[in-house]
Parts: sequence; C-alpha cells; structure tokens
Amino acid sequence: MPKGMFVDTSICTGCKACQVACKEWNALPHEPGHFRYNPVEKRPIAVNFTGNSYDNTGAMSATDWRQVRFIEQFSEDRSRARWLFSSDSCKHCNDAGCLNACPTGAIVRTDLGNVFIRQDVCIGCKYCIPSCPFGVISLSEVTGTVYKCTLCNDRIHNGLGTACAKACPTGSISFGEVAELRNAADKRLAQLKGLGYGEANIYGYKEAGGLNVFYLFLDRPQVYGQPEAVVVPQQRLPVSSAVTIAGALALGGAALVSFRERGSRENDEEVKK
Amino acid sequence: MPDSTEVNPSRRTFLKRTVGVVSGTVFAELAGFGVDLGALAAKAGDVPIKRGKEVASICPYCAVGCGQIVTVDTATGKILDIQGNPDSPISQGTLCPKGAATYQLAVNPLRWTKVKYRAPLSDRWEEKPLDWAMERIAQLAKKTRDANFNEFQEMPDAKGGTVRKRVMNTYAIASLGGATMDNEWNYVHQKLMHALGVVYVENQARI
Amino acid sequence: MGSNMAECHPVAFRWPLKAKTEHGAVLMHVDPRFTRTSALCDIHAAIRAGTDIVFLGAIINHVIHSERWNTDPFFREYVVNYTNAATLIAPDFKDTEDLDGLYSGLSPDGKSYSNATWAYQREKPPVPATKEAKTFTDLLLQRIPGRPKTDPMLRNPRTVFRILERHYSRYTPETVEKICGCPKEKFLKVAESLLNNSGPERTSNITYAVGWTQHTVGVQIIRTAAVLQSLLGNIGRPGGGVLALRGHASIQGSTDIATLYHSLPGYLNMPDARKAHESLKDYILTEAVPLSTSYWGNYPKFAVSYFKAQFGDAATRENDYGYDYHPKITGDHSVMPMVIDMMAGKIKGFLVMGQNPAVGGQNARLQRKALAKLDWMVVRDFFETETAAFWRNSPEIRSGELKTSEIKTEVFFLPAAVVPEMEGTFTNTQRLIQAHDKAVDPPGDARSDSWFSFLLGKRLKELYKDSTNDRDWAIRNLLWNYEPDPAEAAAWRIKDEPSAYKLLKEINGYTWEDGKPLPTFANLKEDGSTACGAWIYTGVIPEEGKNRGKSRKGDEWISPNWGFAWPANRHIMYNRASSDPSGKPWSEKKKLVYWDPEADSGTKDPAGKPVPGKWVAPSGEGIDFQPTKAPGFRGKENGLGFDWLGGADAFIMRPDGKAWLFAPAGLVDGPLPAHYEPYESPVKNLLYRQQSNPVAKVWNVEGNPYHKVADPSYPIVLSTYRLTEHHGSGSMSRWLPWLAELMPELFCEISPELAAERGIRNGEHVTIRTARGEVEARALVTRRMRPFLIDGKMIHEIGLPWHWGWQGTAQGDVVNNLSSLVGDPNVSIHEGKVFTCDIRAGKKGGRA
Amino acid sequence: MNPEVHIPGWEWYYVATYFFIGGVAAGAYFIGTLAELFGGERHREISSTGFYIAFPLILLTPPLLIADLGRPERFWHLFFRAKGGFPFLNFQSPLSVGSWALLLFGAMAFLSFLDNLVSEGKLQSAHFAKAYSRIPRKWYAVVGSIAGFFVAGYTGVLLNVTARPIWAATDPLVGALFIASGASTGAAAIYLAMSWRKKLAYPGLPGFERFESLSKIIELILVVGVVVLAGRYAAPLMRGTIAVMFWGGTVLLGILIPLAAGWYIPRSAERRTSLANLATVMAILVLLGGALLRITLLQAGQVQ
Repeated sequence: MPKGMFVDTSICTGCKACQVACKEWNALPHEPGHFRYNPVEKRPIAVNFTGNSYDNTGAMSATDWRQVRFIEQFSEDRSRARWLFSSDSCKHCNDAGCLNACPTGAIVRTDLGNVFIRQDVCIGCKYCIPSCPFGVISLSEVTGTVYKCTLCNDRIHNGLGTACAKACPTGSISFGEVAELRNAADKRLAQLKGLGYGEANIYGYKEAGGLNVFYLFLDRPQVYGQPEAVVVPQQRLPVSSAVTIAGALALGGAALVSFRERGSRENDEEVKK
Repeated sequence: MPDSTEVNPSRRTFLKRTVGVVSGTVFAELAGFGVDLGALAAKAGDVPIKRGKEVASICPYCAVGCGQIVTVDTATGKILDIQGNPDSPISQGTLCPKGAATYQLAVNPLRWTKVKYRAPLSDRWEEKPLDWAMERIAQLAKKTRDANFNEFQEMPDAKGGTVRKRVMNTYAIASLGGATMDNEWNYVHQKLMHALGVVYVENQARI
Repeated sequence: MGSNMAECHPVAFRWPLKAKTEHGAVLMHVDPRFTRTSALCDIHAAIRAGTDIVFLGAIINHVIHSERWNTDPFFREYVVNYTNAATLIAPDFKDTEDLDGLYSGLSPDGKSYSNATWAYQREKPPVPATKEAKTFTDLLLQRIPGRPKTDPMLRNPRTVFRILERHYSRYTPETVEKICGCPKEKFLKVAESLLNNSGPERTSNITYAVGWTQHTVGVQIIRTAAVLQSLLGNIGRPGGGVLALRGHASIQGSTDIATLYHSLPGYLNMPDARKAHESLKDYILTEAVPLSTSYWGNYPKFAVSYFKAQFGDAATRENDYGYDYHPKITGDHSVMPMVIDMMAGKIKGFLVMGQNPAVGGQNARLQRKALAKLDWMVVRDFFETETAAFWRNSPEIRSGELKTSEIKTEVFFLPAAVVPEMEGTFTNTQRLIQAHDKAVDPPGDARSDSWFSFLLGKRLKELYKDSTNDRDWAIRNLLWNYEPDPAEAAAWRIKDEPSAYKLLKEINGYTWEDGKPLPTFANLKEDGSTACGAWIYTGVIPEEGKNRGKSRKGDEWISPNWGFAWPANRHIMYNRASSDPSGKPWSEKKKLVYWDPEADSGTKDPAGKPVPGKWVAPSGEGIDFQPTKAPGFRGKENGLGFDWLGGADAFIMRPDGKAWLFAPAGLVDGPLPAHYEPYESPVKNLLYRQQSNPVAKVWNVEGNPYHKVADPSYPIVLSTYRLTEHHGSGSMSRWLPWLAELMPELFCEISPELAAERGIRNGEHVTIRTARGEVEARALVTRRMRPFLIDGKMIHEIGLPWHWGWQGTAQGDVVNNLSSLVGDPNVSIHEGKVFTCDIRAGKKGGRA
Repeated sequence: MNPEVHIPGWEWYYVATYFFIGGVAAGAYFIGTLAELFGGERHREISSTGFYIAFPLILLTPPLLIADLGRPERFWHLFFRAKGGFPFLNFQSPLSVGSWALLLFGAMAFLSFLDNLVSEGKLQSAHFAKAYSRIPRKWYAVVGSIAGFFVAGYTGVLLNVTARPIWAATDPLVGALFIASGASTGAAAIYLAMSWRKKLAYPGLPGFERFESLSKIIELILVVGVVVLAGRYAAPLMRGTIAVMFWGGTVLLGILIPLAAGWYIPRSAERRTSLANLATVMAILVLLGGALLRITLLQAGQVQ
C-alpha cells in the first residue's frame, strides 16, 4: 500500500515548520551555500536573502529537502490580493526519473512506495539530478552523494508519519495511504470549487505515473513552480535510442558508400593500369 | 549527533548523520559483498529509528504552549530529538519552525556553557568558576544595596509639600527578566528582589 | 486585529483555520499590512497604523444602530443584565463630545486625570453588617458602598449606554474611510460579518497581540474591543471573547506571578508610597474597598497569605506580617524609566536574565549606552547575546562613541539551562499552567534560572545573617526553603537545583500549621494561618504530590484534564454569561455553563431539607461563579464579595458584577476609548482637536528626541513586528542556523509606490532614519504594503521586523535604534507599532 | 516562476573531455572496422591505425569518468551491486548501459589492439601469437564496433534523456550527432595518426576522405537539426562564450572549413603532398570542433 502526502496549499500559512522539522528529524545541517564564515567570531553568518517574497531557501538542495514557495499575486490597486504558499518536496513519483536514471541501484522504491536513496550505494554520478523533472534531487559537496526527501523512510517503516506532516500547524501537509489521501483531496477540491475557487486543481494524479506526494493548488501548477506537462525523461528513451541507431546506420551507410564503391572503382582503375 | 552549526561538516560526520541516522547503518565499501543487503530499504519493519526515553515538555518560544516530547538517548543521556506532543489538545503534535528547531537551541556548539567574566575596563572575556562568580555577584549586590538603601523618602503630599514615607527600597539594582522562564523562577526571583528592596523589577511582559 | 496570528502564533492559528474549513467561520484580518494571516483570511481590511479605535468605534456605532441588534432580544438582554449599560454616571461627567477630545477631570497641567467625575451614581450606603472591626474583613464590611443607580430601559441620558451612543456617534463609515484609509464598503463588510456572526447561536472572537498593546492608546484599543464584544454578547461564551496572544512561553506567568514593578503575585498591587499604604491596614483598605463587592472582597486573605509566604514564622499579626519591611514603590519603575535612570547613573547593578535589551529595548542606542554606566551586570542566557557583548563589539564601540577601555561595567555571563534541562511550569496565553519535565542535566556550568535566584538568595542570607538592621529584616527572615529532597536530585549530576515542586506548592498555598496544600483559594485565611504566593494559582497543587500542570489527558474540547487553567481550572472567564439571566443556555449550540434546577446542590436549608439546583458544565469546565447561587438570587446590600453580587452578576471580579462598557475607575486616560493619533504621526487628528493621548508617558531627555506632528523630515510611518522564523530579539533564534537561513537578514517592506518615489529597488539596501538613529536593511518591495490616502495626503507606511542584532548567525542592524521611549499611560508599554521615519536608497555610509 | 530542473554539475574538463575522447576512440574503431569490412585489405592501414589509437584513447577515459564521481572509490557500483556483488544493469539508464558498453568496447579495443601488434609482428611471443590468431578478428571487431557506436552515441542519448530544458528539447538528435561527430573526429584522428606514421600515400585515401566528408555533412545536418529542436531553449547556445565556441569553433572551424577544404583537396591529387600540411591543420580543426561540440552542448545544459 503506497504511502504518501497530500499538500493542501489552500491552508498553508508559509510558516516553514515543515522545513525545520525535516532538518531536525533527518539531522540535516544548514545549507552551506547560505552562509559565510566569520573567522574572528568563529561562526557562520547567513547571507542568503533573496528578495523573492519570504522564500530565502531558493531551491531544494542536499540539505534543504523541503522548500516553501511564496507567490504574491496583487493587482496594482490591490483589488486582487493573494499570497499563495506551497510546501514543496520530492513527490515520490510512481514513474521516477531519478530512480530510472540511477546506474547503481542506489535509488530504490520501498514497499511503501517511497523513493529512497541508499547513501552507502550512491557513487555521485549526478545523473539522477537532471533526470528529475521537478528539480528535487541534489548533490552534497560534503559527502559526494545525492540527497532528497526520503518520505521519512525510517519513520514510515516504524508506523509513524513524516516529520513535516506531523509538524505542520494547519494540517496543510497530511500523511497517509495515497488512496485515502486522494479521497480527502477530492472532497476538499469539491468544497473549494463550491466556494468559488474555479481554478483550484489537484496536481499529481496523472503526472509521472501519479505522484505519491500530491498537491491541491488554487492556481495553475506553473504558478507554483511545477511543470504542467511532465515528461519522465526515460519515456523518450526508445525513440532517442532508435534515432541514434539510425544515426549509426547512416554512418555505416556512409562508410559503405565511401569504402566499398569508391574503393572498388579505384581497384578497377588500378587493375586497368 | 549533529553538530548542526558546523560550517563545513566533515564528510565523515555528515555521512554518519545522514546515513547513520536515516538508514541506520554505515557499510564499509566492500563489506556488502556476498550478502545481499539490497533489500535494506525495500523491506518494511526493520529500518532503524531514533529511540529513547520520552519526556514531556513545553515549547520554550511563544505563549501558545505547544506540547513537546524530548527523546533522550538512554545510553548517552543526551537529547536525541525534540518534536511535538500529539497528546496536547493545544498543538496536537504540531510545531512552528521555531518550536521544531528547539533541538538546535539545546544542542548547539555556539552555546556557552561556562561562566564568562569581563573585568572592568578589560577587553576580553575570561572563564571563571561558577562558584566564584556567584560569590562575587552576591558581594556586589550587597555592597550596592547597602550603599544605596532608602528606609525613608520624602514624597509629595496633597498640599504641595512633602511627607516622609517609609519606602524600604533601593534604586541602585535593577532586574530585567525574560518571559520564557518558569513560573517558579518568577516567584523565587520576585521574592528575592522584594526582600532586597529592589523595585526596578521588570520583565518582557512590559515590552 | 493587532495580531499577525498565522505568523506569530502559527500553531494557535490551526484552530481558526479549522473553524474556517470545517465550520464555515469567517476570518477577517484588519491590519495595515497584508501578512501571512491576511492570506488565509476571507477579508483583509487595510487600515492606517494606529487608527484601530476609529475602526472599532465605528463598528460599535454601526452595531448599536443596526436593525438586528435592536430587534434580536438576545443583545438587549445580555447588555442590560451583564454590562453596566444601564448604570447612571455622575451628572458632572463630561465626554469627549463636550470637550473636543478630552474628558472631565484633566489636571491644570494637562498631564493627568482625576476620575472623580467618571463615577457611578449610587444609592446611599447600607447599614453595615457589623459594628466591630476585629478583622480586615470587618473593616471592609463597614465600608460597603451603595448600589449603583440604573435605568434598565436605557432611556436616561446619563446611562452608560446613552453616553456611549453619543460618544461613538461621530465614528461613522465615512470617518473610517477618512482616517483609517479603509474603503467604506470594506468596513461595512467587516462590521456586518461580525454582527451576523454574533448572537445566541453564534459567537465571534477578537484576537489581538502586541499590535494593539504597543501604542500610546494600547489599553484603550483593547478596551474598545471589550466594549464591542460586550455589546455583541460575546463575553463569557464559548467561541467568544477577546483573546490576547502573548509572545513568550510564560509571559502570562510572569505577569501573574509578577516580576513587574507595580504588581505582587496574583494581581495584588505593589505597596506604593504615593498612596495611602502606610500600614497593612491602610494598604488593604486603599486597595480593597473599591472592589469589596466583588470577589476581591477577599483581598485581605490574599494579601496576608502573600506576606506569610514571604516571611513565614517571622510574619505575625503583631508586625503586620512583615509589611513594614516590604519595599514600596515611589513612581514608575518600569523598563523605560529604568533606562533613563541607568543613563543617569542611578542604577549600579543590573540583572539581565533571558532578556536582550541591547536589541529588544526601545531606543536601543540609549539602552546600550546606559549599560556602559553600570558598575556591574549579570547576563544569564544561552548564547553571547548583544547585551552580554555590548562592551566589546556594539555599534557604539565600532563608531567610537563608547570605548571598551573606558567601560567600567563588570560583566558576568552565566550560562542558562534550556527548558528540557529543568523542571518547571509555564503559563500559556490561555492562562493554562503546563509543566515541563526535566529530560537531561544542563551542560557544564549551565543552571536553571531558579537555581540562580535561589542560590544568590542563599548567599545573601548568609552575608546578612548577623545584621540587626531594620533594612535587612526582610532578607534575614525571608522564607527560603526550596532545597530539593534527595529523591528529586538523585538522578541528576547537579544536586543543588531548587525544588520546583516546593516552589509551586508555595505559589499554590498551604496551611502554615501542617504544610498541606490548599485545594482552592476559598481556603485562604487572613489570620496568617495560610501561606500563598499567588492566590490565583491555588488548586494547581490540590493535594500533596499532585501537580495539575502535569495533567496530560486532553479531549476534543475544553480538555479540563490537560494542565490547569487558573483560576480554578476555568478556561473561559465569566462563563456564567454563557447562560441567560435565568440560567438557561442562550442556545443548545453554545451551551457551556447553566443552572440545573434539579441537580443536588449538596446543601441543606435550615430545616435540613436538601436544596436542589446548581450550576453545571458537562464539558468539565470550571464554573466561574458560586456553584449553588441561584440565578434569581438577590445580593445583600451590606454584603461583601459574593454576598453582595446577585445570581445574574456574571462578572464576579467587577464590584458591580457587570462588564464595563464605561470604566468609572482603573484607567488613567478616560472611561471610554477615544481615537488619538499616535504620538508621532504624519497627520493631524481628524476627529478631535486633541491630537494625541493627553496623558501619554513621554520622557523629554537627552538621547530621546521626538518627531513633530506631520514632521516633514520624517513623513513615513514605520511599524516594527515579528516574523514566524525568529523570536523576539533573536537570542533564541538567530543562533540557530536552521532558523537563521530561513530569514537571514534584516529587510524593510516597502510598497512599490514608495519605492518608485525614492528610487528603491527590490533586494538592494535602504537606510531608515529617525531622530534617534538609523538602520540599514535590504528592501523587499511588495504590494503587500500599501500607501493610504488620508486627508488628501498620500501616507506611506513601511515595515521592519525587529529580530536582528550584530551577534548570532543571522545579523542585521538593531531596528530599535529607531524607536523612542514613549508609552501608554496605564501600563507604560512603548509605542513600537507606529512612529515616523524617513527612508532612502543606499547603505548607511554612502550618503546620497 | 519556471520549473527549475537542477543542474547536475558535471565538470566539463572531465565529462566533456570523456565524451570527446570516447567519441574519437569509438569513431576511430568503427571506422577501422567498417573500412576493413567494406573495403577489405586495401583499407588495412586505416583499420590498423584506427585500432592502434582506439585502445590507448579509451584507456584515458575511465579516470576522467571516475574523477567526476562524488564518490570515486565506489565506481564499481556501476557494475556490481554494492550489497551482494551481483552484476547490475539498468536498461532504463543510458549511463548504466553505457558503462557496460564502455567496458565491452574497451575489451574489444584491447583485443583489436593486441591483434594489430600480433599481426604486425610487434608482439614477439610466438606461442601467444599462434593461439591468438585463432580468434576471429572480424567477429570481435564487429562487436567492438557496435559497442563503439554505443560509446559514441550513448553520451548524447544520456543528455537527451534528462529533464534539463535544452537537452530534453534536442531529443532525439544528440545521440546521432555525437556518433557523427565521433566519426568525423575519429577519422581526423586516424588521418593525423597516419600522417604521423607517414602512411598517407596509400590507395584507400580518397575513399577515406569521402567518408570524412560524408560524416561531416551528416554532422552538419544534425547540428542544424539540434539547433532547430532546441527552439526557445537554444538561448545558451546563442550567448557568450558558449556561442563563440559553438558557432565559431564547432560549426565553422570544425565542420564548414574542413568540409570546404576536403572538397578542394582530393580534386588535385598531384598537389596532395603539398597540401598535406593543410589537411593536417584541417584534421586538427575537426578534432577541436568535436571537442567544442561536447563542451558546448554539455555546458549549454548547465547554465541557469
């Protein structure tokens, strides 16, 4: 029975508790790229102000497995005033680009459906990084291996929910069986539609074979930084391979033309001489 | 456990942290040969997890009073984890980012755990024994109080004159407390301050 | 209003949000900024900072003239019975309507009010119930005042209701648009929603935080909300009320068990040399007579038990229980005058415990300079806070204003234990006492705060033990017996931590004779036979060994078995008002406490027959009323406390048993809230000639200059506030890289309109300046900020979160360098939410 | 806000260099094989030169690949399960299959290399030579060629089969392009080697040069195709250093000029010797262009 999370962004307050709870449970340090070091006072100093609303995390990384996105939608006269929040993380795709791409078997899917990176197996080839359509997985310069949300692999295999869902003050992130979460999501969507949120939509039923971590958005997924037409890269592999083989054949043909025909004519000439 | 404020955590510590804590075990590079442990993450049930003695606590930050559970490693006596208490009808196991970071408030290499002393006009901190500091503070408090105690004070009366009133106080010592401190401290501290005649007793509630 | 709940109390916000998604509650946010709270609310009404009373006053005006309020009998029944709307006020009272923004009673120098003319009209005093005066209680009984005169039909123009109606008549939707800058339509939407969601079936709550307190009219803003909620029948009922969201884990506890200059634990007033407090009797009479017809009629018991707890055996009837040796205050000794006296060199020694005034204090530059004038200072904290480090790397050291080599302050840094490293209790914002258990020993020399005060006290007692001076009596005789039992310390490395249990037991109170804890404050005595540190906490240790702070069984609603809500586990104060005067619930849906005429009261009449009937609360809620006083009970004219109050007098702490729409006493700046502009404002008061609170606390001293009204050098309004990601002055958050990286640097929220005017670009540096100081911040240009068109003038507002300082792992300028020492006259809380400034693009050094 | 697929952070001096050298080695090898298969003994010089350079070049590549790994000491996880040691192959992952292909190609290139040595009598162990000559050379050359095509092409497929916008947009042409580039650079390498070995005056040269031209034409068509496919994601190829390297280096210097020169050189057979220097320069340009092709396509996918 796959487990997953439903992120109802309509009740997210952008508090970032999920980000810290994730770091706390998974013992992740601060993101080194966010700090400079003051050698006199012997302490790191945060320098990662982005000016992009209240998001200073910027992107998911080996130490930031979650990122809360902030989207300000205001018309000039403020008659339309919306501030959208969405807590983003690995979606644990059923058709996972990273897992497909992994050449070592370091990335596995467990019996609970979560996509998990075995840190003791990963060689740091980095191929999974661009293979994720969602920009989730990242290399740690410190360990030389890649990291992403594990769906709290240890917790869920011991009967607990994820740390982020547990911490979430408003219940925007809920953990459970994907099937049950989908029911709850459908209900909430219907409720919101009834309240006039026409653009509300669920993201993750179809994308990448279905996302075990899926979202309720109040606006188009793109607004929240999510790709709308998700193509898992490996879906393109057969065509890509076929065309490449065709290319090889073309070269073979070129060789055939060049070496045999021309060669035989020259041969003939030589014979004539 | 993580030294989370390290600037450049060494590969070893980070590995221990992420692998040791998340998946529980660090395998030597070749140790796995011959035995298929590939199912480590694929099989439910035997994934190790932080465990220890659970102690009920309350979040030290704002006044909502969210419940916390502090997990203590029974072997080392150290805090392993601090997270929300699901039993609390106030917070139902949830926490805000500050509450969720309480672990790093407690376990933090930047935390000072020794007494530091700066002598008058000095340009540096010195480490001092706790006992020495307490005695010195007591002596200073007594000296300051004794030199500046008012048993009586002229107070304005209704007719524009003054009247001598018993005040039993000193203005030379002031106390400013935070408000993330126990009720018990508030009690014992106000009691001590009042016994000394200190009237400049204030706390965060005014701020 | 006045609160950014989603950001500053994120977990508490869980509940209103649940009400919204699960029960269709309407959430409204009235705030100058569009915050994370606004984002989740149904309505956001932006008002210019500091105009809350106009907005609320206009709602009051709208409500009392609305059809619904005048036709639904609920409102009138509630208001006439449970508030002082029907009470007649002295004929010589003059309202702001008469005096253009002032009340009668202003002193000739215009700096203070006498409240003599604000008083109730009363019947003649009754014949005292006792001639003899053996006890303090007897003395009170001899001084019971006459009942207030009322007109339940509310026709008399001297009734509170008519005065109030007239007072708020100029608070119209048009005024809101003109003064608050909020469109009329939006205001009406808010007012209508509030009205429509109040009544027998529905209740509305107003939640505030320091967005209301930090004003020169802070207390009056909150009063306006209380008046409105009383008029709407939203007090004492589930889902109603005015909720103060307090900011620190035990800030409620530190107010209850006050480490505040003006108060003794349990809201007893501090003995004060300015008042008639010469002896214990004078003190009790001065404080208790005006309140004797409320539960405060028990004041003598509370006070004597407090002194007994202080001095134990040394406190006797003969020596007034040590009253003479207790210090008396002589003026305002709150934190702002503390800075001024420190600057003047009057204060020599300073204990700073879990506090960081170098960042958090108003006019922080002055604060830091004042620290340099001290002889010695003790800082107890987890990290090297800005206050601890002021002498080595403060901005004043860097600028050369202060020189390390010339600062004579002797500084002690004592490491403090964090919460899981000690045992104790916190009182949360709902008055709920919750215990935290000790999980581990604190590291190194870190110790609990109680350890410090207890051990310092022990050393001082030792130093003074041979003194025979009068002045040392108090410390010599101080009851100081909190040594832990061996069992309490057995498991720990540190053996001399004081016993948290013993401390809480003393707070709770116990009988002096046998040391047994008191289950309720009704057990307190005025004869020295009980000792009690803070009467309101009685019941938290109902029996030996049981700490209700450790009750940890929650339920779906009130959760009476989770923690202990003082007083007497009452979660909703004045909950008698959740039933109508006859004791029936206002509605099935909003049932909480009601009179069950059948229930066995457990009492018998003189004939020995059981008397049926008592108040019940099936939820387990503590009943904030006399358990068997029938709804129809008529109070005794010459009775004390509960005897005087009738069966429908729900507001048992008020001497007339009513919620006060009009406050005849207790406030120093007027019996009704009126709009005054903030002390520093870019506009004139458009409502009255009186510009700002006439009795606001101002300190015209060097280093604390103020801006003029509409000062052209400082045309912009500035609010300071907090973020979710940090806490207070940052001493508990900026040292945590996990939090530092979420909000790394000081930033200034600016509207695109102002940014365009001043050539400011998002992400670049700006400098904000006041006459007190200047700070540099990163610009966050956002439409969440907006300018307000007031009186034809575009008023720009900017916002600065104030968490930063020069220490820690997230650093930035100290925003309080900008603020001034100016405060509310009732409670001396500063005006941090609104003052004026100027802003320009660029860093501090690179002057344009 | 646009969905931001993360950048892998492959270092060009490892990865693009590997792509390039692997391409040259593979190209040289399959040209050698094809020349021999289709052209017979007359092209023996080409094939033996191809086999001579393929193996040493391919030997250079594993260190490059391993150096770019985050955990170089674990490179063997590419082939064997870290736990259990069983061979591991993930057909969905070009990187996994490509690693095996590289291994296979290396093995075949080694055999061919050895074969060259034996047949040219440079390996003097008679016993060994005798045993060795029994192995059918064409068989492993064909297998090696297929592996070689794979080595040259999978690197392009590897880029295409990601979610980085420019790489994904140019799918499915980069694999074929890299094969074509492998062919042209392989041929250039063979030419240089033969020129260095002073074996230029051999009869099969015109056919070889024709192949060179054809491969460049195919490469050019594919380059155009790639740019067209890239569409709105082509921006990185159109600005800054990458644009100069791509358009100036790969397209102009690496394809167009050599193509034009190639058109010119074979037509004046008698002047060939005098143009030998020019041809050498052209071959170097082709190699440079091939290297820049790998670098630019790799880096175009790794800019923000």
